[in-house]
Amino acid sequence: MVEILYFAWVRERIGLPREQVETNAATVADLVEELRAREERYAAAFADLSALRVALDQDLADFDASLDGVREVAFFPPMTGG
Amino acid sequence: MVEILYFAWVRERIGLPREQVETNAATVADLVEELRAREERYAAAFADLSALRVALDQDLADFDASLDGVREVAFFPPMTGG
Amino acid sequence: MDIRVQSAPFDFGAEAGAFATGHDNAGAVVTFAGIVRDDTGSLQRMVIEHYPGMTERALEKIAREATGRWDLKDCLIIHRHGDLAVGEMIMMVATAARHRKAAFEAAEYLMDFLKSRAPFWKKEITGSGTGWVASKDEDEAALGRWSKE
Amino acid sequence: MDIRVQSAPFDFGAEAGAFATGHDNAGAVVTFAGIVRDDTGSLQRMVIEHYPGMTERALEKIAREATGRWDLKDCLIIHRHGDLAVGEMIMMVATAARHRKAAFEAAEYLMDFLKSRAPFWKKEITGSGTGWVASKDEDEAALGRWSKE
Repeated sequence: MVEILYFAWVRERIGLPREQVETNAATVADLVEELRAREERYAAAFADLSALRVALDQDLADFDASLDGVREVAFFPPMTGG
Repeated sequence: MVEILYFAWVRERIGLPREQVETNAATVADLVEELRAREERYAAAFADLSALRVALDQDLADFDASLDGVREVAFFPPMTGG
Repeated sequence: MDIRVQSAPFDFGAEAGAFATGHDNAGAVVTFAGIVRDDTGSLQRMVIEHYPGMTERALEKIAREATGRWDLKDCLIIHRHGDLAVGEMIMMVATAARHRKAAFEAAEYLMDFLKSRAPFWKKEITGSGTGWVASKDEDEAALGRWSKE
Repeated sequence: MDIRVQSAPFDFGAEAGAFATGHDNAGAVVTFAGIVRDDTGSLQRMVIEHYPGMTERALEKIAREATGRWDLKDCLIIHRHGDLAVGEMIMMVATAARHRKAAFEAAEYLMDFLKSRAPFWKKEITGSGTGWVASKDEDEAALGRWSKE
């Protein structure tokens, strides 16, 4: 079970700020595949991974990173603070 | 007749903040030669021109600059503001 | 080192003034302030979303790295989230070092990393609609300066 | 554009705060403050000599060049002369621009030229004597950055 968080337009496109997901995905990319297969809004949000960033337990990570032991996965667009 | 100003250690070494000088010097370098010939304290102050800067009428200039029309000549060490 | 993430406004002048005093060995203080700018004359307000928890972690990491790299005497980051009007301060950073080069470089480093590595997202609300501010390639490219040295 | 050369102290926080407000199209404000630093623990005070008249001319020229080169919305230079105690502010600059890169670069440009082209000289009074601060080769070298671009 992982907690998935969505921010900015990813949150708006999926329509949820967060959700708990039962998954056996080994990597972030595997998890993305599972989410894409769920519904059109997920497929739309995850259509272009180059426009997305991912954090695992609040640290930036790559899409091929392992989910082993991870409790919190966050998907969001490139940051625009400052 | 030009007004000559001295700042920082040049002022201290010569012992004057400013003086009026009657000169026919064509360039700053010529004026420096005249000053050096005056007294030991001038010779000491102008011993090493690479340690000095000159301004003509309040604009930085080179030692080979002409004194034609110049009313105010200032000698000082490299600046250390900021 | 002081990191603050808050929705409330802050007083840039008071923060800058307080930061600049009391560091006897810091000869140089640099501050940066980011302000909501209206380029088109149609911006009504800005909304800044962030990732509570990760934001503080990311800013602390960036501040720690800058402090070590330039031997800073002190550094400060304040970043707001939520609703902001045009002309309001979005954020500020401040650095104190012995010399100006270190203070300037560290402040630019903080800004470059904060911009692309801290989880904030800006949304613009204009008369004709809303839109997320797009990240700029030049912001990502700016990070390259700090790995080459 | 505001240039002030004065012996009186100034309030850095108040100046920075006032400068940072009221520029609707400036998204970025950078300030620098220079403070009397005591590296050895023996500095009693600092005396800054300047060349009245030329100082203002030189600072105005530097500020005008920076304003044109980076399309600044505003810039401010305050520099003190006379007697200063350890920890007192010697001077400050501030720049306002649309983007942070311009504001940072312009502030560094102002500092680099002010340091080597404005007629100020620092004298340190310590427990064991007095001495004029020597100029640094690196300060003159810093100017090279701005001619290459």
